[in-house]
Amino acid sequence: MNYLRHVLILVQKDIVAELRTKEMLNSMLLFVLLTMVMFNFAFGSGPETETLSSGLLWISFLFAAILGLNRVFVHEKDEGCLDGLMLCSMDCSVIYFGKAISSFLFLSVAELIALPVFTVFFVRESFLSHLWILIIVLMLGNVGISAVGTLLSAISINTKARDLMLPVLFLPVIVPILVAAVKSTGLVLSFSSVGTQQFWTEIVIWLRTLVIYDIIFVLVGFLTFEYVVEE
Amino acid sequence: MAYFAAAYFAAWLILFLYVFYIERKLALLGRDLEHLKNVVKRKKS
Amino acid sequence: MRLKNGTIKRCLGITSFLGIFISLYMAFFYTPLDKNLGVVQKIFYIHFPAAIVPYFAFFVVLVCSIIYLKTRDRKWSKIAYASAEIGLVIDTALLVTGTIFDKPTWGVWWVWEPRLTTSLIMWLLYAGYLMLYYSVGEAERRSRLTAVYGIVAFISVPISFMSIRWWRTVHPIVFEPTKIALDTSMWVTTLVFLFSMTLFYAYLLGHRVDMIGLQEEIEDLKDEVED
Amino acid sequence: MPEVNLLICVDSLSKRFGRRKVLNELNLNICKGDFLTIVGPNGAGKTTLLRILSTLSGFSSGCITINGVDIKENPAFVRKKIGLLSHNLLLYKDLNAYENLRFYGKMYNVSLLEDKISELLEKVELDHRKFDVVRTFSRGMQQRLSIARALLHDPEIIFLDEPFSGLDVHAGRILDGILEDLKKGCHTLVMTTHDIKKGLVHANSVAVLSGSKIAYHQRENLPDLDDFNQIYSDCVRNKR
Repeated sequence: MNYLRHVLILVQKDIVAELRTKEMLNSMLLFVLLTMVMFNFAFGSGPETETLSSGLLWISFLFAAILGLNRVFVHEKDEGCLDGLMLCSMDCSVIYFGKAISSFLFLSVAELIALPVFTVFFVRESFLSHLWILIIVLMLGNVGISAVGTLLSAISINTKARDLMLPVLFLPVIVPILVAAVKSTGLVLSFSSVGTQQFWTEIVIWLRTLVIYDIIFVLVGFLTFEYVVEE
Repeated sequence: MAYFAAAYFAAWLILFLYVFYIERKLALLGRDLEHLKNVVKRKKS
Repeated sequence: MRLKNGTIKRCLGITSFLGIFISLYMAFFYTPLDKNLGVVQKIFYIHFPAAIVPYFAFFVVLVCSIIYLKTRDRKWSKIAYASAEIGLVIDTALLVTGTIFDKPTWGVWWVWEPRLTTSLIMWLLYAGYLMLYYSVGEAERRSRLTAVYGIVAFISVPISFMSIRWWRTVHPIVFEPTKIALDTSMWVTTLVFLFSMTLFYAYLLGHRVDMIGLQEEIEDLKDEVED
Repeated sequence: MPEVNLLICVDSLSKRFGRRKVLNELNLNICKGDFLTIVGPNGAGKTTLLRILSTLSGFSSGCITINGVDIKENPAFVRKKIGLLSHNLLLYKDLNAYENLRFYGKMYNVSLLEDKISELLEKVELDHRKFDVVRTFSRGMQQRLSIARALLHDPEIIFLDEPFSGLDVHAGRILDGILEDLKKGCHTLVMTTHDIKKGLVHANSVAVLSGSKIAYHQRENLPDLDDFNQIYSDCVRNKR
């Protein structure tokens, strides 16, 4: 119980700090929108781009996530706050979960704001009836991204290259999540052209993959985080 | 035939370049080590 | 002890080179020509072990990383790093032979099919591992961080097995080397090749670990001279 | 030395950074209620020693017990008992003074947190800036707030790493007062400094850390400033 309370205090602290500066949220949000606009210029807006749109959505989210994840430990490291956290939390994994949850929250907020814009730009058919599946996909994807991203962010903050290191480490690891998320988003966006039967069988496969990888990533982060932050 | 030759050539080229790199580096390191050992010996005496 | 160690390494070196020559001989002269692909099919004998050995090497990285984090014995992190580097080199050979293999069989250099794609991802993962290794200055911290990344990176290695299943749900035609009809002599050659490649890997591993040891010894001596 | 009061016991502690030995077979005993000042040249390992004592840094070999508890085996027990004032402020610059203290207080499970925060802010004379963001503070004010943070959970043992650096005369006087109060309150304090004069003012025990060892340790009957200066320079010269 105490454990959970500590995690929540940490998350609350991050939210208060973020709401004061809004630097992470603003930059992520602007980045997502910019990517979408750039995408439109680069690929044009014919019918063929529609099949690419689920990929676009996740690529822009992924890069926005890197932007945010790079900042996760900057504040902790700069004034040595990580030391302070180590001193006052009973367990290193409290810090891991606190950080992972707050980056999950920021990422989700940015995505939920960007999603309507994406729909207006790139989606012709209404997928309102299946929106809830898309939300689940987004959330599952975010869990994976922030679980492994927080761990790798803690690693990269300890290197000389700092924020240059994160994309190199993060992108290849996140591939399974990306594949599953793009496939299921594509299914939701084109559910009317796929038969109902086929839609459900396939979406279950992809959601299951997401869940499996989420669990693996969270577990690995939970188990190895202490080795990253200790000295 | 050309593809076959190219594949074998490329694969072995990569592997042997790597072996060459390791052997060369080991030799260089061995030389450095000898040198440093001599320096230490001289300093001590 | 040192002598014995050296002897083992020399034996490994000699046997792995002998093994590779034997398997090359077998590949060229013992196995029959493939009916459809002709001489190009012989690429397979080098391609297959080059695909399996990196998996093994990266598995060694995982195991050694875990052992390092548990025991904190620097020996293990040296082995993990050496194994990752050698795996990466062999994976490079795999990718090169793979692309050359693709051209005559499919008519294009690169197809985003599971085996190639996942090998490429593995290549990128462990290239990142090497970058991480070189961007941390202090030895203890470097061992710790690369060990954690060695564990994380391995999570993505099983996708190469999973992905064949995934992609098949989308693309029904999947290329798999093992689908090419192999008769007994072909299998024997492949296995001999795989065995000698593994020996070759072990031989390289020994040398690479020695090299790291030498580098550290030199650094130690430099410190000593400065003091 | 009366064994009953032994609080911190460091036994042949070694710490290597890569290949460099920062601390080598270091022994140190600190009794309950002591005010120990550790002086030493730059890079002698003072900060490292404090970080090790406060469980933030691991060590290569040796054994440290605090209150008889091995700190490697049970770091959580030690962490509750200690307060650390380090080079780094350990403050969040985007939070205000009150939020910073409240965050740490909650993490430490401090009871009657609001009263405690007000009391401490008064003590370090930052009452008037309670709701200002730390980023806007001057270095000295940030340092004062950091002192308040270190004392928040009433730690028995307080480690201070160069506490006087960056403080102006007024802030230095505030810190002097706080240190005196803590001493009277039977807290155990360990302070590092390279300012010998400042170090001798409060201490009842001094140590010189040089050549990766404790080169000199005297408890009670401290030498006066000139003698100690002599001892210090002897220690440093011998090890070079």
